[in-house]
Amino acid sequence: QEIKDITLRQFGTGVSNLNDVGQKVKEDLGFTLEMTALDSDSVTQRAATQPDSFDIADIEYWICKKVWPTGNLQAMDVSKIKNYDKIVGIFKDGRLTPESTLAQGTAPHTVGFVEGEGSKTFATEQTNWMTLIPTIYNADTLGIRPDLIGRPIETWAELLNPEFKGKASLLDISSIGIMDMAMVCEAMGEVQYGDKGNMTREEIDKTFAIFTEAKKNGQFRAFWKTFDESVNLMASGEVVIQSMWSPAITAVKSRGIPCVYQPLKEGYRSWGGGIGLSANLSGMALDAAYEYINWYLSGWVGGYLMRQGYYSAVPETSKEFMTENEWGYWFEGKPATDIITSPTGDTLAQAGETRDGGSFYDRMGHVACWNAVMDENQYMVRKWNEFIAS
Amino acid sequence: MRTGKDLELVTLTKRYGVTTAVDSINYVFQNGTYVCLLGPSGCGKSTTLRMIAGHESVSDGSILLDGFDISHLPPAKRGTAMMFQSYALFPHLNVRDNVAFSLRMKGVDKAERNKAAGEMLELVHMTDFADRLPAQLSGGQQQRVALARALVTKPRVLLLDEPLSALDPFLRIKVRAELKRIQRELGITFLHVTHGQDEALALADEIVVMNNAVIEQAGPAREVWNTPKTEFVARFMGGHNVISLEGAKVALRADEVLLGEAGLPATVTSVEYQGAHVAMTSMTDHGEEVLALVPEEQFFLSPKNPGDAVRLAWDEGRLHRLQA
Amino acid sequence: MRTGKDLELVTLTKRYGVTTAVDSINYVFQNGTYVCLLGPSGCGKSTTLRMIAGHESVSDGSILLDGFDISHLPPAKRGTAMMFQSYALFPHLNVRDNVAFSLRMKGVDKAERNKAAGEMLELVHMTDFADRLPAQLSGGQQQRVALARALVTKPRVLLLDEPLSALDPFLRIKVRAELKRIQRELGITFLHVTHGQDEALALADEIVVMNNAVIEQAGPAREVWNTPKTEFVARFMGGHNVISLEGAKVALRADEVLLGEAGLPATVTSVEYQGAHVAMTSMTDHGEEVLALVPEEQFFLSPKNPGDAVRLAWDEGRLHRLQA
Amino acid sequence: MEKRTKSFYVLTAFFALFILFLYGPTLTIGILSFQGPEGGLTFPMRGVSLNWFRELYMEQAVGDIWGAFRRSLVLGLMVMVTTVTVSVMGGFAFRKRFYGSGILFYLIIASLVIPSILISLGVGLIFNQFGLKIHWATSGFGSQLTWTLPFGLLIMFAVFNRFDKSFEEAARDQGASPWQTVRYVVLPIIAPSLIGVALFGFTLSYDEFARTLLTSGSYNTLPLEIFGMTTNVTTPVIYALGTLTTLFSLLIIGAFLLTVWIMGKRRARFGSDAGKGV
Amino acid sequence: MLKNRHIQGWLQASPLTLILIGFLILPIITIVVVSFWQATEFSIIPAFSLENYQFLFGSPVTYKVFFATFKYALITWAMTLAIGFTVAYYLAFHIRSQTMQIALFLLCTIPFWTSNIIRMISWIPFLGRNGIANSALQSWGIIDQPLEWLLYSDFSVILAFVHLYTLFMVVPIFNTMTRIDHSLIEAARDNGASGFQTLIHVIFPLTKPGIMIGTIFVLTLVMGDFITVRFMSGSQKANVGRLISNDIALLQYPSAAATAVILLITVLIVIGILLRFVDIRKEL
Ligand SMILES: Nc1ncnc2c1ncn2[C@@H]1O[C@H](COP(=O)(O)OP(=O)(O)OP(=O)(O)O)[C@@H](O)[C@H]1O
Ligand SMILES: Nc1ncnc2c1ncn2[C@@H]1O[C@H](COP(=O)(O)OP(=O)(O)OP(=O)(O)O)[C@@H](O)[C@H]1O
Ligand SMILES: NCCCCNCCCN
Ligand SMILES: [Mg+2]
Ligand SMILES: [Mg+2]
Repeated sequence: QEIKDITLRQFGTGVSNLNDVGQKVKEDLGFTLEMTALDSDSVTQRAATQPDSFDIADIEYWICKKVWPTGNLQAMDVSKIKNYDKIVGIFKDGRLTPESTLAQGTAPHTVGFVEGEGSKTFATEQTNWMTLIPTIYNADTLGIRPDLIGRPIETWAELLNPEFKGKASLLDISSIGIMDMAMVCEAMGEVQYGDKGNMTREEIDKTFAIFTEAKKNGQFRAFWKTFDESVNLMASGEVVIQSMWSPAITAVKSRGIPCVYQPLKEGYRSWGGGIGLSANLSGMALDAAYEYINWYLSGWVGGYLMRQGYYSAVPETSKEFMTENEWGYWFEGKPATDIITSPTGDTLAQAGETRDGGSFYDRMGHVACWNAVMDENQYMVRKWNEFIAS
Repeated sequence: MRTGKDLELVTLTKRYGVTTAVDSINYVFQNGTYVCLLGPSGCGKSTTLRMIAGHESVSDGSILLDGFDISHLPPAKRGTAMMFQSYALFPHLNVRDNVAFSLRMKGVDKAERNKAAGEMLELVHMTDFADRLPAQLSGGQQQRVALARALVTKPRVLLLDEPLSALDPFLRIKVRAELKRIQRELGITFLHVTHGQDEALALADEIVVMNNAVIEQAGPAREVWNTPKTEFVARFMGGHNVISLEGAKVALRADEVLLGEAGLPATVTSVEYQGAHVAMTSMTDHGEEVLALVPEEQFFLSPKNPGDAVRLAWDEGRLHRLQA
Repeated sequence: MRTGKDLELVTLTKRYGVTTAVDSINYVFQNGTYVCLLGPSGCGKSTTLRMIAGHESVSDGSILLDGFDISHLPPAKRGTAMMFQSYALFPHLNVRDNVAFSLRMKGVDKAERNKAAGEMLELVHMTDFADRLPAQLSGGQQQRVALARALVTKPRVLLLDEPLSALDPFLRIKVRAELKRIQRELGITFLHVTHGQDEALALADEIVVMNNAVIEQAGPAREVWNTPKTEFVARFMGGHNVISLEGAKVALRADEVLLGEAGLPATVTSVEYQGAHVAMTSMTDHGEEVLALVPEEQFFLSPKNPGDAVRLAWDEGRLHRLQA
Repeated sequence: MEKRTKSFYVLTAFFALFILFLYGPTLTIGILSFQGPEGGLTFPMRGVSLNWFRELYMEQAVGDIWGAFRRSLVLGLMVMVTTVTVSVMGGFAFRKRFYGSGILFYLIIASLVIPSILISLGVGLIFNQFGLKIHWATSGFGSQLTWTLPFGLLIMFAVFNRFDKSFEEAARDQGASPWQTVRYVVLPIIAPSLIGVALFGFTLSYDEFARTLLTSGSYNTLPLEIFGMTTNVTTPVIYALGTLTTLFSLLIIGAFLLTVWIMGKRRARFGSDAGKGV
Repeated sequence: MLKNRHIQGWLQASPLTLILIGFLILPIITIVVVSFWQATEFSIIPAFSLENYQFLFGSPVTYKVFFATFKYALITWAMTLAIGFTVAYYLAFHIRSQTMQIALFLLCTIPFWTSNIIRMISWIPFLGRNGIANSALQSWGIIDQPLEWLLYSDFSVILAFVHLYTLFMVVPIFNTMTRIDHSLIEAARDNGASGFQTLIHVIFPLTKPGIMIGTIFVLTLVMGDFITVRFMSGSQKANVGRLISNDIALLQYPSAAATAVILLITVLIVIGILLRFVDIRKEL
């Protein structure tokens, strides 16, 4: 059997399961990478219940926290990862810079390592066995339609401002949505959390009470589950304020519709994704998978993702695949010196524009919390379900 | 005799696209008579009846009842009632409610309409079945319910489209006696479509023979049977032979054909036993078929078989000349 | 005369659950005869026929053909063929293929089976229609195709279940002559179920009258008609009166009833014109209905109307005593 | 009865509105699928082009429309053949009124009325519990059959309710074996209805979403892919896909109608004088 | 021969039976069993527990959602019945040429053969805040603010249901109506019934079996739906199906199973009641 006969099946959210990546893999590495794009819930479900249906799981860290105990994934040998050293600190010890404080929630480093090859519990510090290889991450905040709002927005609390009744939206993925809610409740001063990333039942109840009340009062226009839904809601004017993903805002803007990725005084809610290996992978396919991982971190994908507005886990290597203008605009938060285009050629920004939120360090340095799976997650999920159904 | 209350058709015409189903017919149905409309399939009988009932629009001409033109009134306003071939009883209503239906439509209250329905059911001897659904009745019983339902509207003219065709031969004979009785009792006009000439003869005071969308002959039953005007009527009414004699067609009743030593030579082609009579068909040397109805005893004195040579004779006075 | 080739029913019985549809009947159908099975609805005619055909299992008794017990053979192996009331022509096959169907099932090659089918179609005068589908044929034509299809198997016995009931009265008379002709030409046994006694009389060499699952009377057509054994047969065959005289029931042909000055007093209840005759029903003082068939000329010399008093007379020798 | 009443005109207007209601939205996205390259998901139209149809043929950023289409086509054909076969056999069985046929009948009704998501959930759970791999051609296939078979069987019941038994008796009388009777008489007579069953089988499968949702495994069928696109695509390419799938459905119905029409034509090739009384 | 019939029947029904056992009965049994199990974040634990039912019946949201399910089902049923009956009535009794009848009937059924999801999303450009409906109404001066309730509301959910499922009502009703003997209508007219009276006293009662079958279709489709509600309400509303699908999405299989069991029982009771009024096999 030759490497070119190998097919690896990868699934994940539409964010990073891009067919362009599959093509580039074929070119660079010779084997076939099949991509299936799903929404976050389906991703969790598949990772947890259908281990046979994939070789590579492209999932988020909070999903990893849920799924790892099933044993459907195998730990990765750090020594085989060439660019391990260049991976940003967030994914290793949780600190962007040595002086950074740790954010609340399921931060990637808390579920990034296990004690040994077959271990089902997470290690508290770096080990030789990684659960996911970090690939992509970002810091989210509220996206707004400045043309329809017409005044500055500075705090998460604005999401429940009655001024935006029927024009606000929320993300219907519990582990992410609950953190947005917590940011809002905290900003409103309605709830003081011990640890937002690990709420007590009372805190959960209080949070949902506030949002259920708002929902009953018609605050929300719709809930969304995927990137593109959020884009459509915002672009069509159905919604003017909602927590959004940076590239989604770019997508709205690229249609000539004003949309701002609004930095807020309370900070960002961050998320991170990585790729994991199916427990079933072995032999040549496993070798191919490691090859793929090393390729992934070697810069091409990183550049591709960065040019969409995400961040690469190994920014250094990505830099080689970006122009100076691009690197300046996307990473350093500098004004563009020329037009900025997406990897598929769409114009995203004109010369002179700067990225909302500034540089990598401005953004990732102000992370207030990560998407989270808490101890009371099951309770929270049921309450979430009730909230959606109420 | 003609009264003011008669039903009159005036150049009544029905066209379906290019085909003319009823072609400008004129007729007066005298009040209180039992009329049978007779004719081969497709000659326009049903169409005529349905125009009178108001279920088919009139293309031309008019229908007068009592001197009033009713041809544009809705069915229920015409003073006619129709009994359908398939009876068209409402399957979800019991016998009583079927009969009382028209009264209910008029808003008559329940007690009153049940009383009226009860009377009608008595007339047709169906009182005991008032609570049954149509599906629980035999064909003959359904027929009587349909009759009661049509009569409860107190029509001046009852229209019946092949009312007996769904019944078996025995029931048919029984029910036709009943129809006749009821018509007598009520004294209203019955207009009955059939294509059985025995049925027409048995029931009708007057027979209207239709063919090709027009009336071929009409008159009292006996007259039509005894003196058919045309070859068509003679053949259609049955029991007649049509023979060419001296260049003209004449009709001769089959029971007037005698078998003898002298007469027209012919060869027997078929023999049908009919109980009291034997129907013997023979072929003359001119190639004309002649039917002889011979009383059975007489026939079996010297039985004939297909192939036998016979001589056919008749009393000249019995020949009846037909229109060309 | 009885030959070894006859069809014989021996204590043939059919039970459906608790109801007995055919109750232990015995009969010998002589080879080459035209037999009509006559009786009221539900008396077991179809069931008998279908047992002979092999479409209904036998509950008890047996069916012999040629001395062999065929009661457990499959339909096609019995030497019988069946013509269905609805004809059951295969709607997807043209006339020729319908007729050739049995040969195709046997594996006969195309040329040969088309030839055989062609011959049969000639017999029934349907050669010109060989390429048509059944839906493109009239009722009478379909009937003839069904006949050809049944006959192509060269059956010893042809079974016909109400073969004429789907035809209108005129066609019925025409086709029955054809049936008779074909039976004569082929010389095989026809077993024909009907509930029309006129049809039975016209066609049958022999009539079998069934009632309540048993054979009530059987014999040559004339015999059955002229000397009914029971009141049921007398009434069922029609044209007879059943009168109680001196404590016994007697039958009297309706055409033997005379109207005179003396005789049994009665009141006319209905008068039906029948063409050559008038059927006059009257009620005797004992409450018995008597039908008199009076030649029409004679009747109209002194016409009677319902309600008139009449005197009924007859020739004593014509009375025919019935079994109790 | 020739004159039209007022209610006729009122009802005609109602019917026209109903048709507009049925077709309006579909036509809307039909029109929007011809947006120019700059166009979005809503009106106004920004130019007119075939751009989004062309896009469909090119690889999307995510997903695999044509693979999904191929799978749905294969699955549809599998379901179609199975539905026809099993329904016909079941139809024959039910004519016999065998012991327990009543219960089986209620199962069929249950299969028809059970919420799709239960089948999806239950089949998913079973495969999970037995450690079987779910796949559109196994678990997905079986789940879809629980939806198409009741339709097929109901059609077969209707067909056999109206089927004249004397055709079979006539065939047996003519010496046909039971198998020959089925092959040469029953099947040809019920053939048009079988085309109907096939059409139902195919399109119900081709469109099925809920029952396939949790039972299709690694690869999406077309409805799942479309569902994915509604959440993953922000351009009129989804409308182009909608327009194309609608056209494809129309093509299938067209083919069906054409077949029935040709069959009818072939049968009616010769003139008819039925009813002329010969 | 008798025994033979039963054996043959079962033989011919065996593929059907096997499929139904494998993909209907077993799944239902599994769901019932699992509904008594417990779950973790990522797996289900086969340990008997009534916890799922306790939680289900203990939450006011459950009752609310069941109420919403019935509300959607009833309103959709009433609308589809009104529309379906009218359309079928028009086709069956006001269109005289049979060719025209078939053509118009086909015209009605064509959308039925196209993707439900496509049909659903096609409403969005129509009903949105800046959609066709609002723009038109605004440009005609009927409203000056866009109507918010056109989209992402109960209205849009029910509208989509009616759009998707009216055909399931039209088809059986039309089928029953075309089998009504036309002479019954004439008989009613002959008996003096007005068009409306004929409709109420003759056509409607005779159409009941078709209405029942259509009702069964519509009720089960709506009660079991989860995707229409999600799409058309912008995820804001829920019926039982959505409750189940949310649970499934969050890997709460036992909880989903418990809800599913209750939903199944509800649907079967509703259909059981309807089946008492109609003999489906006879009406086909
Ligand atoms: N609705 C219609 N459209 C077109 N032609 C019709 C219609 N109804 C009847 N016809 C034609 O009109 C002619 C007369 O039909 P009608 O039904 O009156 O005949 P009929 O004498 O009642 O025949 P039957 O004895 O067979 O009932 C026939 O040629 C028939 O084909
Ligand atoms: N398959 C069956 N199951 C139960 N009873 C039956 C069946 N077929 C016939 N019968 C009953 O057997 C009796 C005889 O029926 P059969 O059909 O032989 O009567 P028939 O003389 O042919 O009547 P008709 O003149 O009405 O055709 C009837 O009482 C009938 O109800
Ligand atoms: N449960 C999905 C219903 C699918 C109906 N789509 C139309 C297919 C043709 N009946
Ligand atoms: Mg007629
Ligand atoms: Mg019979």
